[in-house]
Amino acid sequence: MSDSHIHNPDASGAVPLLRAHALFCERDDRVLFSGLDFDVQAGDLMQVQGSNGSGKTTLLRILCGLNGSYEGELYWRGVPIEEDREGFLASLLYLGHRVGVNKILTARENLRWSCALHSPVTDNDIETALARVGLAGYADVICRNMSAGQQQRVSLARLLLNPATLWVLDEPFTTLDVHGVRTLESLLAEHVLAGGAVLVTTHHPLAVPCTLRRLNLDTRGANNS
Amino acid sequence: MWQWFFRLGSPKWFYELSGRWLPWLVVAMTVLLTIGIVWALLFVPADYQQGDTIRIMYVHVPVASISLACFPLMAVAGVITLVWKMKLADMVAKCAAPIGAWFTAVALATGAIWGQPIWGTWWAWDARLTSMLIQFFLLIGVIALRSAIESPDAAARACALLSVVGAINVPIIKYSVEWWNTLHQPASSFSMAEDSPFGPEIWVPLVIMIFAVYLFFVISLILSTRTEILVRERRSQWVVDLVAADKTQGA
Amino acid sequence: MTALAGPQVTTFTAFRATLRRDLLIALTRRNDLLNPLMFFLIVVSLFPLGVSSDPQELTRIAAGTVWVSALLASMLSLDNLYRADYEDGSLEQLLLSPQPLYFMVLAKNIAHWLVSGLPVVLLAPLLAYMLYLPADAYWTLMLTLLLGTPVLSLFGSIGVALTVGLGSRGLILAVIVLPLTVPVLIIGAKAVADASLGVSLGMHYALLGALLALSLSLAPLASAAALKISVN
Amino acid sequence: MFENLAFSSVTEFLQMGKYTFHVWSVYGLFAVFVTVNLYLPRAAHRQFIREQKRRALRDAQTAQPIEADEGRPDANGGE
Repeated sequence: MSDSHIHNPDASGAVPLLRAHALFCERDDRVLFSGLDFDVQAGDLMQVQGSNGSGKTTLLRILCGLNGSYEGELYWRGVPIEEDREGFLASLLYLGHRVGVNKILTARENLRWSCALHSPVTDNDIETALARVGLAGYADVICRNMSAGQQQRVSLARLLLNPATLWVLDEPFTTLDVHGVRTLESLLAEHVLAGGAVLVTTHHPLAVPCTLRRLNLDTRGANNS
Repeated sequence: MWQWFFRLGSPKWFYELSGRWLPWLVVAMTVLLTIGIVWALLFVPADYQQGDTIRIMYVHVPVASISLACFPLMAVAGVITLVWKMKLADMVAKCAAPIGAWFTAVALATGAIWGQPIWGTWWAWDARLTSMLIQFFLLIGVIALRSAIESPDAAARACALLSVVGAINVPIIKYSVEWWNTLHQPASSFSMAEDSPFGPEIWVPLVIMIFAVYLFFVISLILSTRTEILVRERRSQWVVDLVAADKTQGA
Repeated sequence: MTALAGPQVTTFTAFRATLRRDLLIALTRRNDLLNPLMFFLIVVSLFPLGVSSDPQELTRIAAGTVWVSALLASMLSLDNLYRADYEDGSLEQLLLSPQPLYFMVLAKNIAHWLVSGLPVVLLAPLLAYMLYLPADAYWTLMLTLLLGTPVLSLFGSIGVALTVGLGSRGLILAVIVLPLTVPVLIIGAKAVADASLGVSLGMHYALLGALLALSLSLAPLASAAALKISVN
Repeated sequence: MFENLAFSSVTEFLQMGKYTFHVWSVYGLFAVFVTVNLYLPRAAHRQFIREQKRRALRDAQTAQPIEADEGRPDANGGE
């Protein structure tokens, strides 16, 4: 554990936002990935690719700290993540397979709680965010009465409400319709252009007006496209 | 010091070291067990109150005292698993739980048999038996949790946590049961120290038996840990070589 | 980049929001609120039917009956504690909050106690009357339940957190948690039994208070660690 | 040494005063306990080696499908 993370081979001097070094993960006696190295810079939109079962979700959960069964090193702004977990979590926003929307509560109540864990929001903010993801007027609808795509949109509203630097999104497109896909794509582009970073898994071909980097878990290596 | 600590964590190293030590441990156990049992059965004078039931003490007390060591052992292994993610610690903890349950069950059974002439009944809610029973339940809980969680890694950490929680609870349970029991009914005269002469002819064989049973615990723990090591490391080259080199078993 | 890191909320805000949310969910699902209470009532009324309806006999077992039933009712209601959050992904959001997890878990445990433990405490005198508990033991019963049921919630939370990811939990929760609750049961039931004998109860309360303090400070930490293991 | 014997005859020894059943059942239980707990891990150890040998033999016979076998979540893990 020397200062190896300072010497960054592929970036010109800048410390990457997120850096993974020699990640190794094994599940059910099967090696998902080993010796995985990659950097995420500010302004990166990185798409994690791989066949089913290649460990995309596992990788994202490892990066977030939801999965602890890995070996290797993770750095946030050049500091090992475990040394400043709270600082890392404050700049992280994760949306997983399970959208994190309680079906008994309304959209507003759900968002109010999940935002209270990160940053203060007003009712007005919530309504504006919901309108942006195409749920204008849905603030007080109980989530059980929404479709799966609408519930997904409720969770997407958090992207607008939580000012996080790094977005980690696991299959955020699955239940969205065409409009939803377009909204999310523009959200992603806006975020990276504003200097944020996004890690996303999807089988959907991303149409974004910015550079897209790809991390392919089948061929194991990060490359720009 | 730390290098030694982490080398100890290597299952292969433990397997080889324990393989070298096992024969000596078995010899020591056999000798001590033989001496202890012969002494306890043939030479210890019958107690003037309890008669020959005093011979039960030489089985019950060692087994019971070692069953009490099981939870602290699992808790220490649990802390090592949680903090250093050492696989060997979890293997030991996994094997210790069923062995500890065995010890506790035998301690309960022998305690009940020993208590029968004293209380006139096979079971009494005596403080020691009761807290032993609760400890047995706790161990069963750890074993049940282990078998319920499919992922070995999650099972390891969940059981480690439960063992630590259990180990913090064991003294509380023991204390509260004793407090409850002494106020409920007069304490049963389970210990001999107060009303019997307790000379060396009584306690020397007891000490020998405690050492012998301790060795037995260690040996059976090592034996099952070794198998556990092989099962978990079956993909690694040294286990493959070891299996190939084994001539005793026909395929 | 600082433009993207907005104002942070305080731990207290997050604590209050979590407490509020869980209470809101519980109040919306009134059945979940009522079921443990009905269970408590039914179990207690089974004892006179199964043991004896003789007032003297019932007086003798009243303290233990109410305490054991409260324990079982608390166990029954535990299942909801993290289950729904685990299934809909809210638990992941909770774990990824930059706030100390200790307080978040504590908020959930307090909410659980408010909707499952407190009603049991309030219903206890009625059941005590039905079991002919001597009148001078009523306050002791309520006070010990008030001190003891939070401990049951806090200990139970560890067990639920450990088993929340399991497909078939069956009885494993009870097998894990019930032995841990033995001290509370012993002290609580004994305090009530001793109250009618005129024994001084200072020791009983002190022990229960100590257990409560211990579990308040340590159990949420264990629950938080267990939750992290379960979502792994 | 033998003047210290607690019993004067074998029958007396086997009888254990009034407590024939108590004493002998405890020692019998202990014997079973020790034997079982030493035997079971040994048996599991042998069983494991036997299984792995059989597996190695099978893999050697059907050299081709080894790689396919490795990729699958293990069928005979025995965990």
